[in-house]
Amino acid sequence: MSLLELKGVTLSFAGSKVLDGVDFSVPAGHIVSLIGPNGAGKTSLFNCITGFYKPQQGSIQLAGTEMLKLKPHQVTQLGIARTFQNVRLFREMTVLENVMSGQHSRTRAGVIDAILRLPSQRREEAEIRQVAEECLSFVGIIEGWEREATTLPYGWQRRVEIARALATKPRLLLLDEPAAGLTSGEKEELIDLIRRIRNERDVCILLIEHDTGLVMRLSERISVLDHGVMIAEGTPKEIQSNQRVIEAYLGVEEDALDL
Amino acid sequence: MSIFDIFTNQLLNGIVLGSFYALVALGYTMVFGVVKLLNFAHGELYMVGGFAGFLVLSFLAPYLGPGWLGVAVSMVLAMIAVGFLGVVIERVAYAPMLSAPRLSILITALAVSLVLQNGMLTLTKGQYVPFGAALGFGGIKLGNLFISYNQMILVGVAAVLMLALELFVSRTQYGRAMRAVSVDKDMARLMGINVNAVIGITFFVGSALAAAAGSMAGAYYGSLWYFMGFLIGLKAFTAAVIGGIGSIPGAMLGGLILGLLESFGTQLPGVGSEWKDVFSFSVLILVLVFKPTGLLGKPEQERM
Amino acid sequence: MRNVMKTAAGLALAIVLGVPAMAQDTLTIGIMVPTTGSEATYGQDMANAVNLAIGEINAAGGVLGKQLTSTIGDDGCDAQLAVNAASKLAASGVVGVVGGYCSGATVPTLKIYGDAKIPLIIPAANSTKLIPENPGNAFMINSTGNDQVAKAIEYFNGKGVKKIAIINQGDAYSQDLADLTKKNWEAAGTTVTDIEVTNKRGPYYSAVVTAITSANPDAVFWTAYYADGGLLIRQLRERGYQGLIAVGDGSNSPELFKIAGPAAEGVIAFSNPTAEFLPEAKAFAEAYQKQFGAAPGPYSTLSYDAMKLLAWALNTAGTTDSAKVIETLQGANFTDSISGPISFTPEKTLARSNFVVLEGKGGAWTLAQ
Amino acid sequence: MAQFPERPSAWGGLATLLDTPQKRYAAIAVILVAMAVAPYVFGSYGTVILTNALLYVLLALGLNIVVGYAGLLDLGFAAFFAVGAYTVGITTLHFGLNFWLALPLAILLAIIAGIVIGAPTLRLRSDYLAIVTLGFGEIVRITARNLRETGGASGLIGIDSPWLFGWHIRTPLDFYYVFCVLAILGVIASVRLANSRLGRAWLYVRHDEDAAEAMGINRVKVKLAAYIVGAIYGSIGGAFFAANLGAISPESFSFRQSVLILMAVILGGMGKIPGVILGAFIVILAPELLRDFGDLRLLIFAVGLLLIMLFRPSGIWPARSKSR
Repeated sequence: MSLLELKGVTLSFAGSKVLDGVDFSVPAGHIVSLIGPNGAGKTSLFNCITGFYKPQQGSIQLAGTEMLKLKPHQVTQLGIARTFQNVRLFREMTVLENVMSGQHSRTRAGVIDAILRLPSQRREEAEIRQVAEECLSFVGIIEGWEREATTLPYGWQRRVEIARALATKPRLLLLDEPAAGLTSGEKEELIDLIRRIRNERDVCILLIEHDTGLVMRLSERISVLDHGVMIAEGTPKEIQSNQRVIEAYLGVEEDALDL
Repeated sequence: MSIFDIFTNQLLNGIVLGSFYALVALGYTMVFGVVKLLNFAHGELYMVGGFAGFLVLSFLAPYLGPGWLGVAVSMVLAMIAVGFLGVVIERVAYAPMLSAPRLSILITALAVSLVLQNGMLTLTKGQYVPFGAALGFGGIKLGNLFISYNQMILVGVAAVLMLALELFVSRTQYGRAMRAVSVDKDMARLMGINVNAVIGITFFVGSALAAAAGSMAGAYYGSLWYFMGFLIGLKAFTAAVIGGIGSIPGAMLGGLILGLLESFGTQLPGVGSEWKDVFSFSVLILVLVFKPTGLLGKPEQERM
Repeated sequence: MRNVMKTAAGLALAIVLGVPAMAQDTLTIGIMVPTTGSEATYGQDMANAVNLAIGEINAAGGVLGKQLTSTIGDDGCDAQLAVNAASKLAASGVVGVVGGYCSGATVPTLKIYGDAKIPLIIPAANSTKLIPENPGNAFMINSTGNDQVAKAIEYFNGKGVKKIAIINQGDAYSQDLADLTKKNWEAAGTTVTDIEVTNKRGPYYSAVVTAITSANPDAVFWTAYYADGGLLIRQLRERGYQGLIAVGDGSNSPELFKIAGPAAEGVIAFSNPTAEFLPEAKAFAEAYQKQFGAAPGPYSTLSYDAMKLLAWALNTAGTTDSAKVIETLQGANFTDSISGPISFTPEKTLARSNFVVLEGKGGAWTLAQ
Repeated sequence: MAQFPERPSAWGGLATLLDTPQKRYAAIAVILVAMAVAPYVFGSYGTVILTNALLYVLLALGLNIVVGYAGLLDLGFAAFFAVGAYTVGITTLHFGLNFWLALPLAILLAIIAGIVIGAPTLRLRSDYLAIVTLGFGEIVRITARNLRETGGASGLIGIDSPWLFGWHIRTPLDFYYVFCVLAILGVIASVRLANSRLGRAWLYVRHDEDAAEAMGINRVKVKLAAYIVGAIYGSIGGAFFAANLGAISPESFSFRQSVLILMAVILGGMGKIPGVILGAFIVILAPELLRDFGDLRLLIFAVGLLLIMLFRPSGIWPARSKSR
């Protein structure tokens, strides 16, 4: 059974089609990668899934619930979390506060609770904190929680961002180029982390990545997007030998040479 | 007067008023377009422009007379003077602030406007100053509609200035540089554009237009006052936003629309002069609710 | 940082505490008028006149054998600032206060002067709403709106005016006057074609002018101040309005002619007696012009009289004890004033209307008829 | 990790200065005693302007939630101030309502006003929001000027001062203490909000709307909450303002007023409570201390303001603690 199911998703900006009838699915319990040359529309697809872009046509369902009309925060409430291509942590806020943001949609306390410090509010605060701490520990950040998040080394920031996404208690986690800018040692840790997220927390993973080695080792299924069209789908082995995929990548390289 | 006469009269009133608003709104919009700053001191530049025009005219009147020639020359000189004042204000008060939080620049702009306003209060002791122009009352009568030469010249000058600005921005090298800076400052810098010079020119032109409006208003209405910039600043800001802040044609359109709204609002039963500002502001809010970037504003960039 | 704050706090303390310390051989008069903000023009006129009077009083030997000095409390025509100003004046030991221009800003200060038992002479603010708030120490020497409206209606009736348009500026004074006029005018069975409100601070009256002329009234009554009134009159005449134009006492300044130019010819003003046309006030007008380089403003005469009245009351009471001074004022029959004799009703308003009708002729006000 | 800067909190570094409970209690005690004795030190005039400054502390704290926490530029804050003042004025004068019954009504109306103007417009970019709020402020002021119920331009006169358990809150000294209590409550509420789920959400939305939404935060709802809390502060301030002066008129709720409150927020240091308090004291006390300069005082004030902004663009209160 598929956790996420996209059918005929079409997105255009000012007349030009970025996504053209994309059919795509993420089977439950899998680690799936979305690859494709630059400008293929991978991040746009992420943005469609998470509600930031509104596709003109098609359907996007999470476990049978239609999400096409939902706003980003509603998508998150349904159980999809994401990271961003260029890390977007909240400036001027601590690591812990950053991760606490994930719990917002899972908690209730409002103005009056906060001003009166009702017992329920204090309990909830403790819970938010505890979840955040647990998520941070899970991604391997066990100290420096009071530091301003954007002052951390880059590799740490990536992990804080993943912890923040985990704090939303997702069913599906979208990672947008999680390995970009990481050292090879950090990449190994990342592979390990992603596997642990799936295995220990039962979260399905969909990632965009350019590092093909990492993708081949990690993914159980791979989908290939080129010029807004889904051109292949299969196991890493199948994709490696797929003629259209090779052409798509070679084609890009030729273009690159022309420059 | 018949309904038709009232209509044409208010149309004319709206156009004259709208020309003022548009001229002042242009400065707002240009500065916003280039440095993304709401220059709250802009209305005060209009006021200072009026006083500068008055000062020049009182020197020139013995030679050129207090008629249109004298007024025209003093307007041009006032524009140059206030243009430089605008540049100085930018250099002294805004340039050091460009990396500061945006709200801080806003307060700086408010502080500049208070300095200009209260400086003029001190200089004039709060008195109204008669402008001293003698423009006559002649005009053309078309049925029940009377258009004075003053009004014609005023609208004409405003139109010429706006046209010149449009040509300046679309046809000249400086104009292109200005547009480049407004789109992306860093990219413009990489392309070899002297961004500081462009910002300076923008302030010069914007302030000069405000001064033109100020001295024309002084000549046309006959008196000056240190507080006169406040309301028009507010109105011009409104006009710029209705049209889409950052858009030059938008400012012109916004100015005209606001002028017409006020004129017809004054005449409308149930609105009247009592409620006309409420009427205009309500229209403004409605416009923004349905067209969040103003009438001619560029649609907001795709998020992410 | 801490040190800076300490210094600042110390400085603040020093300034606040430093105020009441003053020499014993002078008496201080408080002047509460707006000298900043949109009404600064009128406030300056009033403060000038009070200071002119003080100069003359001092030259003539002062009050109770002491010289007078003045301190200005700027109320900015704003209730909050007025309360601050009044508190400061009250705390700085003034023997009396002359002031009150904006009715709205004057009202909340009455309580403060009342609690401090300081005699207050109000030369300008004349809203009828001041009367019930008066704790008993405030005296209004400007006729109230009722008197002015009575005069105006009498005049309009005499001229056979049937339809009238009233224009105010949306402030307490001009709106009060406009509303009173409308009420009394309609009670007499005549019509008000139009009530218009213009923005202060904006010279753009063309739309209002069209709205007025399209209703074709016999007379236009401007109830607000001269600066904007001058502009309106200009635009009315420029757009070909032929009927009668009348203005209230806020527009009785000769400055009106500078702004309106020839358009002010034949304009009627209902006014408290101003300086220029009163023979006995000629000296005042000249002295004022000489000292301040401008003609007196609409409330300069009354402010001058208010100061003279206060000095008289202090001298007559023979003490600065406020209860005695207030008692003296209540029983005053003060004739040494240029705007006519001053005595008070039990409500502490002027006992008789001193309104006159003026007409603009040759760039100056003259008595009408 | 101590060498890394701590992020600026609502306390703006005060927490590191007062790092032990003893120091904190001592500071609180000093402040409370200072507040209690101030009227006797500064005299009646000092009491009046301190009361005024405390009112502005309350208003600025409210606007700080909108501007400093949620990052929404509001140029029409005086409108909520007016709603509070006029509700109390009209209901006590025309309907003979008790002040303490009028107060919740004022808060309710401010909430409604906040929703009516905020709901359709909070999606707008901040510059557009600025003009919408400015327009709204003017609409409220002009409406107050034109309606008969609000007393027109003369406003309402003779608003009764309230009784509290047999205590007639009447003299300037009474009101000084009332405003002390209000300001303290305002500070407590502000701090508690800043350290709550909602307070963090305001910061998330202010720093990165997209990331905040991706974390499941409904940005419109969160902004609206900030707007409403700000409105409540404003209307409470307005209600007590009306009771204190006994007379209100539309001029007290002009654009100038909104600007003054905004200045207090930004001048001291947006988002930082000690900064906001400092800002409120400056905008009120500075012109008063400069009174002896007559009509020059606003010019001096404006030049001073300009210099402060040029030399401390992020506000007077230090952005970060000194201990690094």
